[in-house]
Amino acid sequence: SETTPGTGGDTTSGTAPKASNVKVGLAYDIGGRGDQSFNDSAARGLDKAKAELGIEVKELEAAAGETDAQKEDRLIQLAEGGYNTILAIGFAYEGAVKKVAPTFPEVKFAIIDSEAPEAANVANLVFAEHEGSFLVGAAAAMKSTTGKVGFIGGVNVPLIQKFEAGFTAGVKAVKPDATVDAKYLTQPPDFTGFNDPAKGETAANGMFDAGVDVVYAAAGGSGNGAFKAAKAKGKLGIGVDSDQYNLPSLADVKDVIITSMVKQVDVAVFDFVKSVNDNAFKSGKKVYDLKAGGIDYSTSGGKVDDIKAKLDEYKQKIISGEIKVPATK
Amino acid sequence: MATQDTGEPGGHPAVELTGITKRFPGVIANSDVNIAVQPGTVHALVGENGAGKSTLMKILYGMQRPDEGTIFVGGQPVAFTSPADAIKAGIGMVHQHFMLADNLTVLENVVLGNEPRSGPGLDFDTARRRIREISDNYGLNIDPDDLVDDLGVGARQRVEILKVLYRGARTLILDEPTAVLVPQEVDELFGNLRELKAEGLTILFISHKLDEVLSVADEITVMRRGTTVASVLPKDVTARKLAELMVGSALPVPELRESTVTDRPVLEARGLTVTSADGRKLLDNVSFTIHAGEVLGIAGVEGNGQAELVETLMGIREPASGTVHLAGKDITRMSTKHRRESGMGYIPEDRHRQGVLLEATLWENRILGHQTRKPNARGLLLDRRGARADTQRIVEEYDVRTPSIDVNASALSGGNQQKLIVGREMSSKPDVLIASHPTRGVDVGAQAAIWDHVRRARAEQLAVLLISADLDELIGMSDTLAVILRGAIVAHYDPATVTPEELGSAMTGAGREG
Amino acid sequence: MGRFSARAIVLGLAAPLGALVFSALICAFILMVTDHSPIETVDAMSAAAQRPRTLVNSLNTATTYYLAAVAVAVGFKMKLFNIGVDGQYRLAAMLSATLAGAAFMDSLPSFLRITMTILAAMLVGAAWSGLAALLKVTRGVSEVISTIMLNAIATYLVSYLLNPARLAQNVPGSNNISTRPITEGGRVDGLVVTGSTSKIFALVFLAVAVGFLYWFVLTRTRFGFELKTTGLSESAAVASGVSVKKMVVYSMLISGAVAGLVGMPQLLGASYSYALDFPAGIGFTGIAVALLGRNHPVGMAVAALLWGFLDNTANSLDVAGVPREIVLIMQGVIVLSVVVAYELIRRYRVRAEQHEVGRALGRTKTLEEVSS
Amino acid sequence: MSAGGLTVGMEIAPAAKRSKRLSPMVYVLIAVGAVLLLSLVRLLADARDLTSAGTVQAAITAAVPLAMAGLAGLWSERAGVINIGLEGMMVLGTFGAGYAGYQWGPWAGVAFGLLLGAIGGLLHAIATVTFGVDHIISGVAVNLLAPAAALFLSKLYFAKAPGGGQKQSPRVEDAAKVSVPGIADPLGRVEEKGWFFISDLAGILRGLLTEVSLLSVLAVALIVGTVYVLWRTPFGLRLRSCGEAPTAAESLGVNVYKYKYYAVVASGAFAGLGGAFLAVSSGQFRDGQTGGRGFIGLAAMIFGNWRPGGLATGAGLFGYTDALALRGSTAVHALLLLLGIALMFVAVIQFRAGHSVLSGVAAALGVLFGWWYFVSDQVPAELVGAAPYVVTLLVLGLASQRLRVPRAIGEVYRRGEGK
Ligand SMILES: Nc1ncnc2c1ncn2[C@@H]1O[C@H](COP(=O)(O)OP(=O)(O)OP(=O)(O)O)[C@@H](O)[C@H]1O
Ligand SMILES: Nc1ncnc2c1ncn2[C@@H]1O[C@H](COP(=O)(O)OP(=O)(O)OP(=O)(O)O)[C@@H](O)[C@H]1O
Ligand SMILES: [Mg+2]
Ligand SMILES: [Mg+2]
Repeated sequence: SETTPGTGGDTTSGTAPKASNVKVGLAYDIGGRGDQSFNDSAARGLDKAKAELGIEVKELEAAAGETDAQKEDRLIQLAEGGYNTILAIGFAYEGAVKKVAPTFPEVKFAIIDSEAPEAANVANLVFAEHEGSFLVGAAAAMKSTTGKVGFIGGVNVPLIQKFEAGFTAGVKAVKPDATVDAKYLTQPPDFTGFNDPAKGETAANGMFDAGVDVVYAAAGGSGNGAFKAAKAKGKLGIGVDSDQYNLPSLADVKDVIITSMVKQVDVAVFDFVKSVNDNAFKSGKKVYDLKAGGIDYSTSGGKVDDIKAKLDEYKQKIISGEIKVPATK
Repeated sequence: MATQDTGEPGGHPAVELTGITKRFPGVIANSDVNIAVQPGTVHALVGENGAGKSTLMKILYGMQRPDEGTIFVGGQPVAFTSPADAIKAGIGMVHQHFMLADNLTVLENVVLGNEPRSGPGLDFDTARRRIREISDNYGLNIDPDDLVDDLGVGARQRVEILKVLYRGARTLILDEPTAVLVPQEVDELFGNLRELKAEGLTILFISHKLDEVLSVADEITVMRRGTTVASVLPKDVTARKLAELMVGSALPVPELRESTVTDRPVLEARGLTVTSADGRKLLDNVSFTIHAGEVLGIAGVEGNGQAELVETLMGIREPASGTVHLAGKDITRMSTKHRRESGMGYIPEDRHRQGVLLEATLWENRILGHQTRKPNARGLLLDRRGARADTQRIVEEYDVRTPSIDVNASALSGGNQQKLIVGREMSSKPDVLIASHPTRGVDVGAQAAIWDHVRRARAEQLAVLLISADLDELIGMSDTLAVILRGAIVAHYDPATVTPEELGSAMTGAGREG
Repeated sequence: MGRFSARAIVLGLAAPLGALVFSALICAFILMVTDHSPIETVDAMSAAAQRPRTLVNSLNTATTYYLAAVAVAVGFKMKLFNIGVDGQYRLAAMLSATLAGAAFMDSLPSFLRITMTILAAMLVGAAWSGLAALLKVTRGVSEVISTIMLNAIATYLVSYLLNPARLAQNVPGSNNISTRPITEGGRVDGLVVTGSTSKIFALVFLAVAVGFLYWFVLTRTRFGFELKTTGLSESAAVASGVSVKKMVVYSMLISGAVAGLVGMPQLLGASYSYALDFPAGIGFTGIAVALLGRNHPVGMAVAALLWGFLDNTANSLDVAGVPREIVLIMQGVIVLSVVVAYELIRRYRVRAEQHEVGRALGRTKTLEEVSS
Repeated sequence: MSAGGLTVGMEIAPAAKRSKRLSPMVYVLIAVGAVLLLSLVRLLADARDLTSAGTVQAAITAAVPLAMAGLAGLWSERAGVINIGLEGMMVLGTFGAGYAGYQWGPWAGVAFGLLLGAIGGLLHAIATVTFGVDHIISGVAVNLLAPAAALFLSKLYFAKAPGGGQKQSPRVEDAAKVSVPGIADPLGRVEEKGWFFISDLAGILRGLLTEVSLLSVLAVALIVGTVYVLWRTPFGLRLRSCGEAPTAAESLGVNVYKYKYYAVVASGAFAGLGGAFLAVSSGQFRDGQTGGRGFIGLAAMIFGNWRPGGLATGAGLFGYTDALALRGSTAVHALLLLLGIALMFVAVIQFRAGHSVLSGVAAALGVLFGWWYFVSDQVPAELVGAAPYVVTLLVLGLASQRLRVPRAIGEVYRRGEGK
């Protein structure tokens, strides 16, 4: 059978709409489906594509500490298994895509978060996380009464540094004299910083004790600890990747989450699959930024309703290019 | 608390073993053994190494289960599945090797498995009181709060006896309790035993020292190759006769025939002082000279600095002051390896810990300590073939009983391991041999062989430092005798004239130089 | 003991084979209980075993595992527990990658570049483990703790250095960050296998050489003898003139130097730079492989190959819809059941040996003799 | 390679006489001295966080799972069984806590974590005690098996649970927090003042006495309970005797197998508790959540010389430094000064004790840290997290190592075969 754990059955049966000849293979980054974050977002897009387009899918997962060769093998197995549309989730796949794509010219590849592999059959889907982070930074500055806000990064890697850069710029844009307290929970290759709520809580508490009153947690699952701390101390938090206010696993702390920096990997995934399905595949870089709607801030819970107008103003300025958000510190 | 003796004496033996057979893989340790021990007597059990004495006692104590046979206690048949059962039946055992946890206090060692309680906790006060009581009653002189690590051998032995008495045992098994004691301590122990006997306790006593056996036992059972070969009364036999019963041949005697001592000094220690980490003097200004062809015997109660002396001579320990000279050359700072290469042979006191690698083959054990020299090495490489050939030679010359040189040393009995060690140390033709307890726990045959080899090497100008707890061996094998007490050499004796008793009192500090 | 009787061979094979079968049964049981098909699992695995690419990848993975295992085993042989192989190889790979990628290296002859890179890695690995050795011999600090601490410190040190402001650079168009890539002449070309896109690491020969050296040093040299002696009995080693402190230092340094090699096949044969995604955690796998292979040069090779193969079947299992965790479970069960099997066989052997000794001594009486 | 490793370099304690035990007064003096030093550095470096209530609370939270892992190691190793599988058993504990915790509340989670940890311990006991497998091998196998099993089960049970995922459980409610009533505000006010010593003391006390999770209270109770059970009861005596001299214990009728089983299963249970504490206090089970805490716990136990007080100190030291590093980098910068001063103290003490080389090393390091403090404004962010590891190594390297390893540790015991 082609059933993959957690994907809920064979797509050719049931209520799915007309069958398509597109077969999608998706290779997750470490963490895989169920990480409630980056990979899950991709999974949502895939699920949507499956439901709406009636395609067949196969999901594979990366293991911690594996080599490029093993990632290549994963992509090749998909390609050889007849999956003609392959998504590689995460920049860790850039080497593998670079190597595998040319050997399967008839297969369409997409890689998230990397511009590096360039080929006629590769789409590079990248996000402007710094732009979204700028907006939540602005929100943080507006909501802060102490003029001190915090940034908690899961692991100290350039991707997360990009979040920090945008966030800081957003804070400064609103309150030039506000300070940003930044903290990374672990250093690579120790990636437990994305999975250690206890550390997130301690770091957040430290910030709150130092006068910070809004914390942006770009730390995967560790962010849960930060929200817990915020809730206990009556402070505010900002979520990341998906609209964390609406995540069932955060239901008990959702009232401290004023907004989230939404990175719509699901949109990118769905768009890509759809483009292949519609024979409209385009290779090369596609930037999901504020303008393209791949990045946004969320408003669930209504905690930013009062400043929504100002935030949207910033959003427009970024879209129009009036504000250029730095992507590095 | 254990129950008191189960049965009324009423004519029954205190314990009786009938038809006991115990097989180990490849060995029948006991076969159809029959012994009856009358209540209120001291019953001795003798036999050579491996005769099956300890096994039999372990069976009686519930540590081993017999394959066949029955045990009666006070006339009742019993089946022990663990020492706990034996303890309940009033049997206690002092083992051949100390059964003490060094890092626990005397109190903890004594009450273990039989603790007085108050609520869920251990009732330390009651335990302390009871131990003091027993200690006072039998003059054992034991402080319950001492750490066992701090105790000497004699005191440990007394703790072992205390453990048994604490459990209210009516029948005591003592497996070679005197092996490590000096004569005075032995006398004290025997005094204790007589007192116990007077109170109606029954004692089973194992020893290789036949005159002791004759002096303390009421009845003697002799074992050979796993079976009882005779049961005799002390008045009917002599030590010589007993030995013949044991081995079927005459008892060897440690003696040096003619003096081979020269005036060429080989090993000289001058003012050696060694201090412990906490500043105590373990060796106190020790000086001596051993000449070629001379055996210097060191007598002393264990723990008086012998181990430290040997380690300092071998370069394992650094002296705080003093020097060691080998053939006139100062070797005080030389490494152990270098000393060995310069002609020092070493038979360590604890063969299992220091002498052999139990989990390595005999030929690898041949290399041990001689790994830099012919025939074991060529340059930086091992010469496996050379080592194997030489091991074969040692096995033959020294009568090491083994099926092959490829078995692990652990498969050999203690005596055979020791013969291998002696053979190894002799093969490098050393100028000096440091021999610590070279025949401890070795049976009479092997003992004689080892003495023979030492004698022969001495005739070829070997200088020997001999340390032994066996005073007969010391007196018989030495050209000169020194007594060590609390790290200092306190007396010198001429082995030709000294008696074990004189030596013994010097060792305990009771006597002064004669 | 090096005896090659028929019985010894049968016994030697019985343990690992029995254990493999046993672990397969356990895993089949787990799969069935959780509604997965063991047959499909076996199918997927055997399909993987026929795919050249999987085999090449397995061999390559095994190469690094093997080096890590040897590094661990050098310590184990004398009862030193070097948990720090992980930190040692990561630090070594990072710093030697920096050296190998440095601009001035471009002009040097290829052989020299590669040799310098490898030597640098060995030196760094040895220096890092040397810290643990130093702490142990001078201060008695347990190497278990110090290497755990040094692993973590290595992580922080690497991430401090792997920074555009220091020894690294951002990878253009990517979120990765890496040392300057090694140019053509500094790489070690792999061996091409038909049917596989991956090449066999040429440094597999380095691993073989290391294994051979390990065997040779351990069994044929005085040093190896002293090392083993120390492991079997510290007190006997001291009495026989071995300086245990020196042995601790030497074996830790050797262990660290070999650990330094762990990252080389990947660095010089595939990655060409040290980046965020350089494989981590191989040191811990090395421990398992060394234990499984009983510190024996050939045993560890077999264990490394098995481990590498299992790792590389995970994708195939995933494709077949079998949860990939089953591989990890299988690895754990194999380690346990192999050692249990070895223990049972060892007990049997000891008995047999005592039997032999007993017979040779003429102590053994047969039952007939006893009864007659 | 079964036994407990080489003894080389260790100063084997020369039979520590009981009379040398420090009196409670000395401990109080040491504690006061430490607070004085912290207070001084806090003033000099203007790093409030060194003695703030928040730091102390965070230190406790971080230390508790480590201490439980250390306690787990203690139980096992005191009975002679090396337990390197703590990490795996902790993982089982986190899973168990997630599984039961989200359904039936935090205390059910704790109980279930304990149970699963105990199962891990049982596996280790079967392998090492019954089958005589080398303790390290068995531990490594547990470390391989347990996380795989936890993940396998997590996919099975949490993927479809509301709010759960393939690698995480749904939310678990935290255990209640308690405070000594009426002291939080006054202490808080004193802490605010920034007075030398007094404010620091107030901060520390406030951290220790307010908003304390019941889990931490339970952990302290378990440490004290362990002291009682292992050192004051017949059960504990028997258990320890199996780690010191199993054959002697056997000869007195103690069933060594049984006590080793108790010890190793208890060890698993404690490790499981550590994992459960982690999961419950952070609100859920997550794959990979333990992040090596089992190993750190083991290190804390060795650091603490196989004693409950010692391992608590080790866990506390680690937790404290970890908390400082996670909470903010100014405190870590101040830590440089603290280390510099403390090392100078050590140098003086060691010099007077006649250890001139050690004294020199300490002084050199002290100068180095002091210099680093004065030439920099902060410790590079990438290095801040290394603080707990560096401090632990420094303490180990400069304190004298009078290790007292249970004598029969790592040995494979077989009934009736002892010497
Ligand atoms: N646990 C065991 N397993 C196998 N064989 C054993 C075991 N214990 C003893 N034996 C064998 O049983 C025989 C009798 O051993 P035992 O220890 O009873 O001798 P012994 O008379 O006490 O000797 P010694 O005078 O040396 O103490 C030995 O030769 C030995 O081979
Ligand atoms: N636990 C055991 N398992 C197997 N064999 C044993 C065991 N204990 C003793 N033996 C065997 O018993 C024999 C003698 O053992 P024992 O320990 O009594 O030797 P020994 O001559 O008394 O020397 P020592 O007491 O000084 O070690 C040896 O052959 C040994 O193989
Ligand atoms: Mg005996
Ligand atoms: Mg004996």
